[in-house]
Amino acid sequence: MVDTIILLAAVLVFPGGLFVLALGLGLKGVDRRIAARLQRRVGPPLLQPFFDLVKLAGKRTLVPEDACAPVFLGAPLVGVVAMMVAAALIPIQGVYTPSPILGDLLVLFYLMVVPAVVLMVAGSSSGSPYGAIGFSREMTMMLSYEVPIVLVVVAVALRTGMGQGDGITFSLTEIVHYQQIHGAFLLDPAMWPAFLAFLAFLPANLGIAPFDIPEAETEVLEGPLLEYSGPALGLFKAMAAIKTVVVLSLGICLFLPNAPDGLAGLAVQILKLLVVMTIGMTLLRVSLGRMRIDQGFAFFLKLPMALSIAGLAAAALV
Amino acid sequence: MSTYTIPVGPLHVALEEPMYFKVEVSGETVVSVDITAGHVHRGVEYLLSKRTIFQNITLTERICSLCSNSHPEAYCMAIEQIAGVVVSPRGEYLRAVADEIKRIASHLFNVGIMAHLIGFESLFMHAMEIREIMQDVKETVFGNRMDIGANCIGGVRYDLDDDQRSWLLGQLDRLEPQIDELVGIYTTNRSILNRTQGIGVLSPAEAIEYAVAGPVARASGVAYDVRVKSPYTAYDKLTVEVPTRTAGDVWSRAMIRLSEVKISIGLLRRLIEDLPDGPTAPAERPEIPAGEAIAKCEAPRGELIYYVRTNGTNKPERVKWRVPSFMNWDALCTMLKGARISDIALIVNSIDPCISCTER
Amino acid sequence: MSLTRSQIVRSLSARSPWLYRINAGSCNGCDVELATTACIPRYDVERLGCQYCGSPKHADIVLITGPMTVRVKDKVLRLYEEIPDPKVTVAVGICPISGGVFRESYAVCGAMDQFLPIDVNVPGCPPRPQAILEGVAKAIAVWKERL
Amino acid sequence: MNFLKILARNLALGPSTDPFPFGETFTPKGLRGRVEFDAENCTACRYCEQVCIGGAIRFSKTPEGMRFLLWHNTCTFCGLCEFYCPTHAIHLTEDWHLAHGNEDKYAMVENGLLPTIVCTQCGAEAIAIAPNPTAFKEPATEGQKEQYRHLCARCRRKFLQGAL
Amino acid sequence: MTELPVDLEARLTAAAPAGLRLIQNTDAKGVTVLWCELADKNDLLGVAQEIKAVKGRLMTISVFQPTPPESDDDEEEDGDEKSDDGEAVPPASLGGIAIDGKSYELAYHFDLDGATLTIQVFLAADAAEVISLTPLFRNADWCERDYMENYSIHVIGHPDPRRLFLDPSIEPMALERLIPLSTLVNAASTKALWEKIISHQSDTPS
Repeated sequence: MVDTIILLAAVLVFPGGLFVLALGLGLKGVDRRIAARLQRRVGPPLLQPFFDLVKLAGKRTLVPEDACAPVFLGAPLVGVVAMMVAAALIPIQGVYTPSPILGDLLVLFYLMVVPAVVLMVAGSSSGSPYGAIGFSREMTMMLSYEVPIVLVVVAVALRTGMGQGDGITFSLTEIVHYQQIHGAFLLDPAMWPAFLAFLAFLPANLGIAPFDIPEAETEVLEGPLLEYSGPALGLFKAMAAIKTVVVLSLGICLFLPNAPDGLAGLAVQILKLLVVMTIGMTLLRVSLGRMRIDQGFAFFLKLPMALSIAGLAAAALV
Repeated sequence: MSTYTIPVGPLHVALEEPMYFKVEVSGETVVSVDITAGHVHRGVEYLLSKRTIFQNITLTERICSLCSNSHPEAYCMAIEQIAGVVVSPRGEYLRAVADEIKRIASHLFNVGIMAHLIGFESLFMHAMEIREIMQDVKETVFGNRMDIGANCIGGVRYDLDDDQRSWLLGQLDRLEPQIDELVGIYTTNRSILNRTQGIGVLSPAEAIEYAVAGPVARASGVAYDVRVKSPYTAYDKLTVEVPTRTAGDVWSRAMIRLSEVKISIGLLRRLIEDLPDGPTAPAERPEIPAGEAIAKCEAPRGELIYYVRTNGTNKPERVKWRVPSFMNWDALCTMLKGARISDIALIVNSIDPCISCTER
Repeated sequence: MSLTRSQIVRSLSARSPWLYRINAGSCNGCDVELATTACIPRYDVERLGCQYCGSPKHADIVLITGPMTVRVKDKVLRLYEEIPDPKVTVAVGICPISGGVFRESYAVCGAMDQFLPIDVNVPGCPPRPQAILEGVAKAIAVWKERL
Repeated sequence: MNFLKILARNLALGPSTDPFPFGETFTPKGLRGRVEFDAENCTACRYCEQVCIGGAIRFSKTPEGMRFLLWHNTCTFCGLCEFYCPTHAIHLTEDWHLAHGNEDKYAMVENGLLPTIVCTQCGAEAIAIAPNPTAFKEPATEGQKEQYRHLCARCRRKFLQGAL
Repeated sequence: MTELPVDLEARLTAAAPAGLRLIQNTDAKGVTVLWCELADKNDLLGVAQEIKAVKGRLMTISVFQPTPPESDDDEEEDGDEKSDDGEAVPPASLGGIAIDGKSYELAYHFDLDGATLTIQVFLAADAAEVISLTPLFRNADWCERDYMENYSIHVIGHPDPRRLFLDPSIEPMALERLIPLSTLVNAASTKALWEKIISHQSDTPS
């Protein structure tokens, strides 16, 4: 009973649920503000993503005639829940250790696919040709970045497992623990190729330039989100915000989890999130244009693929 | 793979104006394009023959705001031919000044929008901020940021005093290094090059077949510029360089426009420095007899031709014009064939389509 | 209590007006100025919490330009219907307000408020970006009342 | 990556955003904004009405006199009226604050009246108009202009011929 | 600068057996404008072929119905600039087609390396047919569609005679119908508008 309550709290309040949502929206606000400064603008208030969400919550949701309503409306809900669970899966060094019941890296990995799947479902259920194009693009992008990220994760798991002497481990808690003792993988030259591959995965998974292809406003309007409105659209925005935190936290977990205990640990975590976001997302999206879908696909088949293979080899051999 | 049809437009965010394409695609590749035109058809030709010759100065300006100096300029030139009015040298120089200012602003807008379509918002904003220099020039010298109202029958409505001339030259000095930098970015930035090179190609032979005009023609190797081939206003006293490229792709068209911005800055300097003294426009409203005339000028998008017929009344009998986008637009069918969905907006934008000009 | 909460929600929501523009056959002057107003650092509508959206379903404030040509009339009306309530409509430039210089043409339907409710007018040909911003600010005030 | 240089510069320079609507903005001299009509100088030649493409200007005869109306909601602010006005009776101001609620749509009007007068010479009813400066051989004095304003059409002609 | 083919006049004359009238003007800036009136519309294709042979480019086609000299019907008001009587407008074209307000004048504007050559062809109202130049000049396509929807002229051999700009709900021959008659029943009329403005003015105390 107590376990269940703790689990629910982890998913719904901290570090999942409300906390991760607030954190995600806060990060988004900072991201927009920094981007604005880089473009010589003042930018929106820091709390703008909250305002947007509050507003969307109060608007009406329209379901297009051609759409299947349960699927159309259920998709974003599934996405948000999946992301909340995913957030509860990621340990924060010195602050939070997830219950092993929730699962390990492999479960997290599956959960992280959910948003993309949800977007595909949303796109195909909306009955708009642009939604359909968004769907096919989302699929193409997913196919292209999924293999490198699997290899990166395996590389980290292998490195940890070998360090511990039992082959391979998919427990995030152990990966974090191992690095806390033996030093961050970020400082380990053998892990650099894997880290670089992860950096390439980041914008693709989060739909940021140069890989914002499925949602490209000027090409397919807003792709899968075209037909959404009101609270349902708000759920997508929430999903995206939480996903940002999850993906960035995963990166921190895999490569630089080291932090002190307690509140200081939480502060360090947020600081790391900010730094990784600014470099890995904000700077990227303001300094690059979008790729074409075939270019994006080809890109992932080349550099990140090579890097991730090299990373795996290095993790195993060096 | 089976093909399916997607509608692009008519009210589409990526397009400034309503235009409607039915694009048949196979996967992400365009198989064929059907253009449905007419969304901005406002019947201006009809209205022109219902309004007086003097009202029409402003009406021609409202045909399109991006070429809003070229239309009244060509219209006034045609009326002047009919009425036998000779524009003073100062009036001619000032007309050319207005022409070049509009050209710079128009080209920068197009080049900026190209970055926007690639999703490169920062570069779009950067280009548009540079354009603001020209917008401020228009607002300060003419009183409006788009429809500058420079022309009247027999000359121009505005004048430049010495302070304004030196201020204008100062603005050009501010603009030029920023343009140089912008050219550098468009020449070397991978984001731009990867997306714009080799797409929307129009070969030199096709360019001649479709009789395309302006930067689109020049990017396909056709060195035609009305300012050189049949000079008007002060252009017979200037040397206008005509840049050409041969690749005929989206990128070449953007580069032609950027080169023309540079050339226009040079022309503006010459025009402002050499501005002759004298009146800018005749004191009296001229009488317009019956007659017919043709006037041509180089709008930002290329050759603009006006045919005006009057019958001695205060209303023109027939005013007909042909804008450069008219042919360029038709040529889109060739450029779009085999393109990818993501490139449609880019290719369409690369001809700098003026829908309101074309559909009237 | 519930009153104050709804007031808070309303004032928070009012800080997130999303813009959508409809071109009903304009000469593109107003559209260019709208693009300028919306997208460039000098005017930066994001300060007001605005952002441009690609879908009418996401919109709160609709900016309409152009004299409503016969050809786009149905499309514009359909698009307008797609925008969820509450929404505020701004007519930018004299064409949507009165038909402007194209009034009396066979291809133009004229003043937009015959076909759909207009809340704010921004006259000008085209209005300068600051004037558009002023109109958007007025529209936000109207919108806040409707939330 | 040449663009990073520009981003760094942008960061260093700070926002270039115009403070409007939260603060003052710049308004260039000569901006074409709200139109102002000065009935005192109007010669009722109605050139402005003839050159106005928007049909925004209307002169109409009323018992009180010749009424001038200009509706800003169909005015293109092109300035042709000002350009062709012989006496600068109509001119464009720099006021661009014209945004208004739709309820005020028809109130966006510039009004003017050329009042009906009784001719000081012959007692006929006429409209008070200003003389066109080109009508005088020498620049007219204020007194002459005032006298002219209170004459009927026939007496005006006589006045200009020096017959009065 | 423009260099016209030396044998241009000879070529055109040879291509138009029914006769033509050629006028050439060069302005102070050295820009040449040529006006060439054809007596017979059937010579159009031959002339166009000659122009194509000297690398001419079709710019556009203007069509209208020239008003007869005495018709001042469409001057509704403020007609202070009446045309002089006895004006030298010929009552018929070179080919003898009466200019009665119903016949058509087609002006094909060609560019010859900067010079403008306008070929004028007259069509009688009861024989309003002309051959399409689209097979010869690709860009004649839209020009011809443009005038087909505005005037009741039949273009022989046009590959794609759909409407170009006019909405299907608008009746065809817009320019032909509306310009002489001005039969406009439109909510956007200026008169209705001013009634509203004036009534609003009287409502509000000034």
